[in-house]
Amino acid sequence: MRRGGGALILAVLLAVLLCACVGPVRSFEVYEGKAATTAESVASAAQTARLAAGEAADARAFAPYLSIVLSEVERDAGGSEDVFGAIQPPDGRSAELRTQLLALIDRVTAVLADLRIAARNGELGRLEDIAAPLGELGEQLARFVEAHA
Amino acid sequence: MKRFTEITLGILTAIGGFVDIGDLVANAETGARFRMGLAWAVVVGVVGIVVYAEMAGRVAAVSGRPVFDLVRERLGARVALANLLASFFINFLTLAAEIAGVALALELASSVNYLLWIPLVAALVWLVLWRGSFVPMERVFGLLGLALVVFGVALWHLHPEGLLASAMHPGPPTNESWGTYLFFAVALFGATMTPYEVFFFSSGAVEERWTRRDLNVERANVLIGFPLGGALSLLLMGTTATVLAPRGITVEHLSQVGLPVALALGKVGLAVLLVGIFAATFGAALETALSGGYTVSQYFGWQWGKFVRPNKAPRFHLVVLLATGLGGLLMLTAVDPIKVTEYSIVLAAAALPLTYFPILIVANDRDYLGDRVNGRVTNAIATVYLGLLVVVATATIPLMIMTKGGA
Amino acid sequence: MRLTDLLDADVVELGGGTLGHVHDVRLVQDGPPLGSVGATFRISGLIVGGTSFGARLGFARAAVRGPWLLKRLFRRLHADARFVPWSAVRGLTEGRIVIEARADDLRAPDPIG
Amino acid sequence: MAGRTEGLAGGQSGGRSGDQSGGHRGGRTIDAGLRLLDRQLIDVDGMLAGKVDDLELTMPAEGAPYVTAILAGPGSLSRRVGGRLGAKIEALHRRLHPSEAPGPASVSWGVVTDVGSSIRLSVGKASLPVDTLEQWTREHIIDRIPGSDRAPD
Repeated sequence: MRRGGGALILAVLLAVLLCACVGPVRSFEVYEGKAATTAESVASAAQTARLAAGEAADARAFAPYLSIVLSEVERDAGGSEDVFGAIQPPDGRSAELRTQLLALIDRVTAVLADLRIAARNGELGRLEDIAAPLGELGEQLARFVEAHA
Repeated sequence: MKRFTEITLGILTAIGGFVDIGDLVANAETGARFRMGLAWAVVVGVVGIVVYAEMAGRVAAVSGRPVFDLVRERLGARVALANLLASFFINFLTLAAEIAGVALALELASSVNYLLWIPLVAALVWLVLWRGSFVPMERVFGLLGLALVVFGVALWHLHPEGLLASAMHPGPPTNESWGTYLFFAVALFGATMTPYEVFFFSSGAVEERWTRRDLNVERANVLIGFPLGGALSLLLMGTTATVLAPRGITVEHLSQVGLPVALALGKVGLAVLLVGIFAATFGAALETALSGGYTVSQYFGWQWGKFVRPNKAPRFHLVVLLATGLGGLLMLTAVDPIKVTEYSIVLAAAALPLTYFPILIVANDRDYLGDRVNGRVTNAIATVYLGLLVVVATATIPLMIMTKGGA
Repeated sequence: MRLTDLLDADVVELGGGTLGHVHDVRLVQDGPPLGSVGATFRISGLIVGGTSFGARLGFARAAVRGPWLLKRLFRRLHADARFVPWSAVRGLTEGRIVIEARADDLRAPDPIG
Repeated sequence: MAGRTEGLAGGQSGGRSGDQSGGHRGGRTIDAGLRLLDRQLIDVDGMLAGKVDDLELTMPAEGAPYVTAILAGPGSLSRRVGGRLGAKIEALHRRLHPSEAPGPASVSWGVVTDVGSSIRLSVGKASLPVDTLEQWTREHIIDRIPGSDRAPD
């Protein structure tokens, strides 16, 4: 093994991985792809929260666990939203897409925040009711993914 | 029962290797994204680790030489040092991640932030390694880790449909690319054959003072322990394939591993699962911390091992102490432990042949093994796997770059 | 002198032709006695060859019987290995050993344990 | 002596069938790189005492050179590793060593009792120069932690 080979590989890896996160977006197609991935991950967070809320209603999981699950998904959804929101839309169509998706995500994160607060307060019985809008929101996200993937 | 406790070395090695913090999340994610479409990669990996761990254990029992002795003896001081640096670095990252993994399990049980648990966990890991002796340690964590059988019970309750069918039809689902599929396959295979398993198992054979007479026990450890570990990871994959995949949930956190189990078995199942995760990650932390000490000591020829009192193996204990302490510190920076293990598995893949090739050579050496050298069948399988390891070692990093880490 | 002064050194004929590098140093236990253990190991000759890759993995040893495919592969890779008896060594400078023997007259090393 | 019972079991030196025939009666032939270099040194108590990092050969007035000592530790490993890293190991060896121009630690071939999958010695490692760094670590670090002299529970 040549000396410095390992360091070089590591540097290349880091460079590639970092580029993958923050490269500039130049066309609608690329922007649309990013929008779909974002919608997918927010949908995953929403579904995780629904599942957890359902388990809470049936007394199938205990409070500390549920509050961790719910605060993690809230953080995930918020993180995806921030990353997507920070990308400059390359054209008018992209800007429209951005408005549409962010509005949807906002509604999801609002529900997720309510869920997290209720779980922290130990109000496990209320979780399922709070999570109810996530069913419809999740479907909308799925349709968004389908239309733009 | 006595027979059963004789195979806890194999069980702990496999649990620490197959269902540690990185693998728990990686297997859950694989099930959620590919259902059982990558189960074959685990099976292929289990056969490989069985073949090579058996050779390593046999050499250790008959000649008293653990794996890193063989690496040094066959590759020479220079190449073995390159392997040592790579292996130790990977080991260290994994150890750090396992410490965080134990803390994450405690967080799920208590909702106290995992960062607060890390110093306590690191101290506890070190204390067990300083004061505890090898066999009780291996029994406690190996047997407690079996609580993860709860994945199987959960799967039974969930009445899964189409799991076998998805296992029989490999290939990426429509929304995933072949590149990503292959990256996951290579990562799963690499994870089942992580080198610290053979470092730990062969050194454990010396710790337990196995000799030529214990070869049956050695074989039983390998043939039961590793397939059991593999089965646990497949069962976990099955639970997420059944519950999370249809809902479009992708797995990013340890917490999500609990959702299918809670759905199937409720609070009791979840509690058992958390015990299992605690034991498996704690066991993996012990395994990687010891492996770090074993590899360094065996490269330099220092006295190592839990079979002597600490002041008889001072440099070994110094390495273990430093690795555990620095690992805890690394995790206090709040880097994502799951990302750390996932990348360390990929980096480990590149060093795989440098560890397994020397084992294969020495397992054929009459000077070490006398009449206990490999038979033809073992050699044929092992040669095929060596080729596979070389392919995996060269393919992993390009695949990782191509697929942006399987994103 | 240390063993590493010999290992990997270039081996050249008196006439200037090169034979390759020292892969290994063959010892025979008939040197002068030391301490209570009897005869020491004395150099009987050098194993010299062109291809260094994998030369010290051990496939050349008689005690290593397999695996078949790898044994064949490495035997072929090191088919040019020659045994140079120590009596043929004429000069020893840093990294370079001069021998009085022609490549054609040297035989392949005996496979030993 | 505690070490005598703590060390490796004697039975584990097994597996050297076949090649013992030539044994110490002379005539046994081995390749130094394959059979001696990088092997484990084990002392009389079964304790691990370093690796064979190099061999010292003595050139007699007449005849071929013969092995007179095993070289072990950073002072001889440095040359094996070579390159920049090897130079760093050598520098470290000089820094840690008390004498001005330290050579590599050496173990006389006269104390070697067996050449198998490991090299066995007829003396305890505390009497060998290869043990100084271990003794330093023991005295300055490990012995200061409570319980260092207790057998594990």
